[in-house]
Amino acid sequence: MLLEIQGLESHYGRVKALKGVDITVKSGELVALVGANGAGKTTLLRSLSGVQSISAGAIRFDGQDITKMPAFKRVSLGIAQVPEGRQVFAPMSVEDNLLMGTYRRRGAKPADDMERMYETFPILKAKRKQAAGLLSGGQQQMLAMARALMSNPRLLLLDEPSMGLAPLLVGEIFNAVERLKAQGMTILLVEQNAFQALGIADRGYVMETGLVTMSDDAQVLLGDDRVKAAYLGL
Amino acid sequence: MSLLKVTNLTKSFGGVSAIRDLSFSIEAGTIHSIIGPNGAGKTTLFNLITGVYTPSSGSVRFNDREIGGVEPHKLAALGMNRTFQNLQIFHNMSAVENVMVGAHLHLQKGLLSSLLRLPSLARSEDQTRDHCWELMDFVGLAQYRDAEASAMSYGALKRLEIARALAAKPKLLLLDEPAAGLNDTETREVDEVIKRIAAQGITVVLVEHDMKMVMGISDHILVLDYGAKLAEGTPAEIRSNPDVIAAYLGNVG
Amino acid sequence: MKAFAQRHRGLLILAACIALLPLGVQNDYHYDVLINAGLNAIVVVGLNLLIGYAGQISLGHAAFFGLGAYASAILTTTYGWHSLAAMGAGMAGVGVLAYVVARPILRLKGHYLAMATLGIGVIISIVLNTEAQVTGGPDGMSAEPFSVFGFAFQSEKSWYWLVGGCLLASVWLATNLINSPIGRALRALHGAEVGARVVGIDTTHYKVLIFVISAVFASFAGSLFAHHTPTVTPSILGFIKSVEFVVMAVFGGMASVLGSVVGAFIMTLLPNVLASIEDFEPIILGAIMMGTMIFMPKGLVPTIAKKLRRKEAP
Amino acid sequence: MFESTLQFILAGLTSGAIYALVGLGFTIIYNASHVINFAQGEFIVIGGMSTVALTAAGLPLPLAIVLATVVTMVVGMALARFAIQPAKDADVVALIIITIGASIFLRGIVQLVFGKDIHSLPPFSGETPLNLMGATLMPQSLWVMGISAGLILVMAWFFNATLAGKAMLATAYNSLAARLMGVDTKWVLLSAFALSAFLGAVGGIVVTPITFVSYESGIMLGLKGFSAAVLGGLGNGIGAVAGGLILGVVEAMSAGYISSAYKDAIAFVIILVVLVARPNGLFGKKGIDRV
Amino acid sequence: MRGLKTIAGLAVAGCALALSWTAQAAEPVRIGAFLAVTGPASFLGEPEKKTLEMYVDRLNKQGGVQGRKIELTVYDDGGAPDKAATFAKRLIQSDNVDIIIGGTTTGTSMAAIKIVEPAGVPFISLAGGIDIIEPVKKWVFKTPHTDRMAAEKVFADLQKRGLTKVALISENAGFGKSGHDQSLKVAGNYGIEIVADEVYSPKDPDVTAQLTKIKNTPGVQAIFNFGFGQGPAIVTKNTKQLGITQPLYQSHGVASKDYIRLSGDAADGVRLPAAGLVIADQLAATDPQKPVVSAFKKEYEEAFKSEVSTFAGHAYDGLQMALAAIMRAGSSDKAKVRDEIEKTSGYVGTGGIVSMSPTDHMGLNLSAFHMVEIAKGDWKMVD
Repeated sequence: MLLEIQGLESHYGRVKALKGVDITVKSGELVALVGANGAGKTTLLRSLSGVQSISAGAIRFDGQDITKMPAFKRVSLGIAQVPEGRQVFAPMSVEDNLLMGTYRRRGAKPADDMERMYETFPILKAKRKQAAGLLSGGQQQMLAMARALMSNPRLLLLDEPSMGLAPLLVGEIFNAVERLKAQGMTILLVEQNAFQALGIADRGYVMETGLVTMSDDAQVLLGDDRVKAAYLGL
Repeated sequence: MSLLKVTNLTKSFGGVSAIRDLSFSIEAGTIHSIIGPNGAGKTTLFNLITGVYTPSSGSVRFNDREIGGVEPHKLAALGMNRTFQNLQIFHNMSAVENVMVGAHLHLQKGLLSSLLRLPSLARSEDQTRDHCWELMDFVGLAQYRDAEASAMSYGALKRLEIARALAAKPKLLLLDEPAAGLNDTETREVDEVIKRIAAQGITVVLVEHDMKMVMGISDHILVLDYGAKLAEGTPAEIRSNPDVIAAYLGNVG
Repeated sequence: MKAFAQRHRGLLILAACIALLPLGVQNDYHYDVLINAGLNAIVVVGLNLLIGYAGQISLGHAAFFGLGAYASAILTTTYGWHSLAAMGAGMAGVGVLAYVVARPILRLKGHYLAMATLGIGVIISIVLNTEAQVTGGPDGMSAEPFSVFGFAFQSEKSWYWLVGGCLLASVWLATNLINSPIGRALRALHGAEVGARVVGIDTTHYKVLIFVISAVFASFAGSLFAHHTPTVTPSILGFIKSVEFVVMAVFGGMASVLGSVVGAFIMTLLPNVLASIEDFEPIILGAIMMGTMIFMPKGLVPTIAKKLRRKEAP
Repeated sequence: MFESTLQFILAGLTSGAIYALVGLGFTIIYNASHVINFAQGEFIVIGGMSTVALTAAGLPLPLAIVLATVVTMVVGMALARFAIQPAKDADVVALIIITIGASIFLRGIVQLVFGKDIHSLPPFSGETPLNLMGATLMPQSLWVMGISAGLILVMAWFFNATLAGKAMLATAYNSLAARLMGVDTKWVLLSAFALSAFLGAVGGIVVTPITFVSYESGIMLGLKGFSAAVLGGLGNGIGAVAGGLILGVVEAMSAGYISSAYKDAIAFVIILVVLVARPNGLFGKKGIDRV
Repeated sequence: MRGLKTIAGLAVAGCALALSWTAQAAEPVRIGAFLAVTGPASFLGEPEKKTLEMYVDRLNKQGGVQGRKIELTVYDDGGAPDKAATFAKRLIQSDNVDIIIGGTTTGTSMAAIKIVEPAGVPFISLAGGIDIIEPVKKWVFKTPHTDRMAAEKVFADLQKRGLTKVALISENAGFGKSGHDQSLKVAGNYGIEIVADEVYSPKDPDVTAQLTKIKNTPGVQAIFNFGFGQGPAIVTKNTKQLGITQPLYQSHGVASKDYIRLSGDAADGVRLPAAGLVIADQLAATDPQKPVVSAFKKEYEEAFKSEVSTFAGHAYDGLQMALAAIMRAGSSDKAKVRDEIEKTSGYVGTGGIVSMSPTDHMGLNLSAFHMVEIAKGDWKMVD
């Protein structure tokens, strides 16, 4: 078990965003976490990365308790997050953004990795001297993913990678995620685009208002009417 | 005549269009919902209607008056008011004072009478307070009459914002995700409040993700995707529209 | 009457303090310190309307205080005006000046606003320092004694009651204002500016209004100061003095009228208490400023009041 | 006529380079934490005063300079650790009070440790004025301008070519993303204070032969440096340097052509005009001030 | 509600406590001083304070005055007149002092006069402004030469050298401003024409712009700078830098070794009027001041390991005259002491020989001022 989350609770101000969440991710698995807006998915990812305070519960990563570990140490352990809304360093160049991904890899030679990223996302190579803020939404999403991968992570947390992207691009992003999975990357994917996410995932969790309401194999969830209902109010 | 008429509205940020050539209209006395996946441009549209953003092109007419780019405080005077997804509560004040701020437009605001608290002002203040208490009761906040805003729960604050907007006596009330972050019971309560507001003849426009709520209370629904209109119609029409289902759930496989 | 008492609890406490303090006063020096504290408190009550309630900073308020003082000094001595007329003219002039500068600079936010107000303060202080024919330059000038209806305030005791009364009036006016629609508008624009605008509040208008009002409060206190102090010099309107006023407001408690008064009294008394260990004075003063803001960022009175409320609650 | 104009410009550049150095110090801390450190002027004083004291104690100048710089950096980090970090969530006004309090506190310490005398250091390369097309310049002014330029280049290198520097910038641009990249943002704050204390100390050491140093020098320098940083646009290094130089030249030109009594006032009028026209300074980006 | 009452109670108690802290009880001769120990004039105020403390301490060890201990209370007014006024009240009201020495600057002294005059406490100011004693005020005296005398001394020297067109540059704060005004007033008496008139701020890092203007003014034969602190040293260095060859005169405000130390070589050839103290060893053996100033210089420098300045001397003179008057009066009765100070005659001090009268509360004349030129980093008497 690479990641174990037990009874996780978290507050945003006075709003309880997580009300006791249990989730596990095995090594090499792609797990999709779906649910409507405000269900607490992003909060969950933020608490995994250590940038959101936890009020109860525990997180274990590769057997180690990381519940109270500061964010930067978790990056060193191999947890990388692609945050919601991309969050690229807008005024910095594409290259510098990628470089920031290696911040915790002391002694690493970033050049090779960077070449690999450019192979995966050729558009980034063409724009590598440009300010990240000038890229389109899809390009920024790719940059954010590449930046996270530069840290050589063991667990990749993806938060709404398809948000606000045109259908063609959404397809491209999901293709990239599938390729990463094929390379053996462990991924926890948060998506609103439920069917597409579950389509590529091994397992899935459905979240509603801070709680996990369903969890099963992705294919099973895909056929469940309650998933549909959660989205369309049917 | 439509209360609100949007024609060929476009808004771009640095070359990227967030709203593209959008046209629709809202009839007085209805509950109108705007839905769409995350990032579809709903909030941008809201901000364009309420004067936070200025349109790049196209027009927004309210009560047959062009309001594109008109400052928010002037819109309020025209009869448009709104609530926020990220609450804009005055945490430095009590609950009822928050609502009283909403009544600002209709109050006596002379400097001298304020400084000296002249009897007429004191009377007007007492009346306003009573009226705002009634509004709090109306939205279901009766138990918070004497509370400080900073001590109220999230769900209560959402309703407090509605009460504040009502205090301004709007013709058109825009609600930005009134159910977000609420549990089922709270959502149903807000549901009730919205229906009661509409029953008073106030036109309500809401942006909302909670489909149960949207389908339950709307007279008319507008679906946005990628900044453009994807569909429009009654809840029944929207529910069976294949484009809408695809946009929401994603294409399988 | 009961409603008044409830609304003005702070005012009644303050009145009691002012009435009782003379029991502990032994001589004119003590009165002098208290008078200065009271004058500072009037400025700070006004300044807190701007900083604490409306959330706009000013690092130039000493200039308005100083302009009021110079208006009184110049008009009563050079032009022989009645002291009340001079005071009124000072307040009107400062009000107009504040109005003119407020429009453009209140569009600025945060540190830019701090810089702009600071700059205005420095410019005014340079003008008063340089135009020596009118102002007496660095050595300053004196005002005629303050007189109302033929009664000239000379003794420290009479000044004490005068300033005490004026302070009470200022507190009363400020409390009324805060609890009026205008005051709510100010607090609202501080609490959530966008929220205030959508319910119909012209936030720019109210920012300007409160800037002018707080400047007029400062001018009023400055006029009184000019009549009380032996000489009005540019040192009373420097940057440091502006900072002192802000410190008083923040130390005592932002958005607290009573806090303004407490802040002004403590920060006025403090240097006098520390005078016997003057080498350590800046160290202690600096430590107090940092410590207060770190451990009670809301200021003295609101923090203590909150603690007490918590204790009283069952 | 040309000679005197040139002389005014040189005079302005001398003062301006000093203001620019202080302004740059403001910028670094502002970038890392959105704090305006009104104690920046004290770094200059501590740098200058420690060097004076250490040389007086018999240390060779280079060693004294190194030690003084270290002392100042330690003070800067202590300030960040004990006064800024605990108040991280305080609002702008509270932070302004904290740093003003810190400047008063440090001034008190300096006065206690080093006394109240005004001190100077010998100019680094003599006192023979250089002649430049009829105008003159002290060699030390060249040192000030040169070291300012050098430091600006070093800063540019640090922020553009080192990962640590980029991490500091990244924290400023998007602190959440920086944390997700594994940047320890608390440490960034300490480094920023250390760095700007370093700038201050070096500045203090090079300007002491020209303007002297006393426990009170920090007030004026802090004020001018703040003006320079705001004029250029908070958070913009180039802006701070340009702001400082503009301020210096405007003062000198005003003193030369308009009125020496009003030169400071004219400088502030210009700052006000700039701010009214450009609410985020000459080079400031819109909306960068999160206040 | 109970909480607020508690606050109110605490506030009253606190204020009363803070105020009564200052109340004391003892029987000695009480001397009070308010000085600019910090602020822009601190390097005047600081030696003044040190001098007062050293001599009071020394006297107390020797048994005090007429068997009574001396109790010295010093407050730091930071150079701010309103603070000085408050401290003057405090000294009179709370500390019950018998006599006040102090007021480092003219501004603070003038503010305090308004307090001491009605209160009837003898007051010896240490500031230069002529307004302090002109017109004569009953209770007010001063020890230093006036700024007008400094200007006169300089102009007399210029006249002697046949230089008539002078550029004035002054600091735009109290001391410089007052000196500037007095210079304009008396220049005509010496046939001097002020052809340029520039100012600078006390903390300006560079004044070459002002000096360039002076340099470009046709016919300037000498430059006269009125200021104290770091400003004059910067003026001196900038003058040298610009290659200005006309003689530079400074005021008595720079009569301390600090000025030479800060200005370095640039100070060579600068002339200024100074009291005998700074050139103690160069005074003629017959000069009555010689033993007094030599002794004071030695004592001060041994005690503080730093060069004596004339400001320290002002405080010394003030204290000596006050004590002498108390001795002569046989008590510390304020009126008697005042009368005795006014009768001071032939007192040999660091600033000169003082003979006061009901119409002259300073008692110094120009003869006590020496024109001094700086050469090789030291003072050289030139008249």
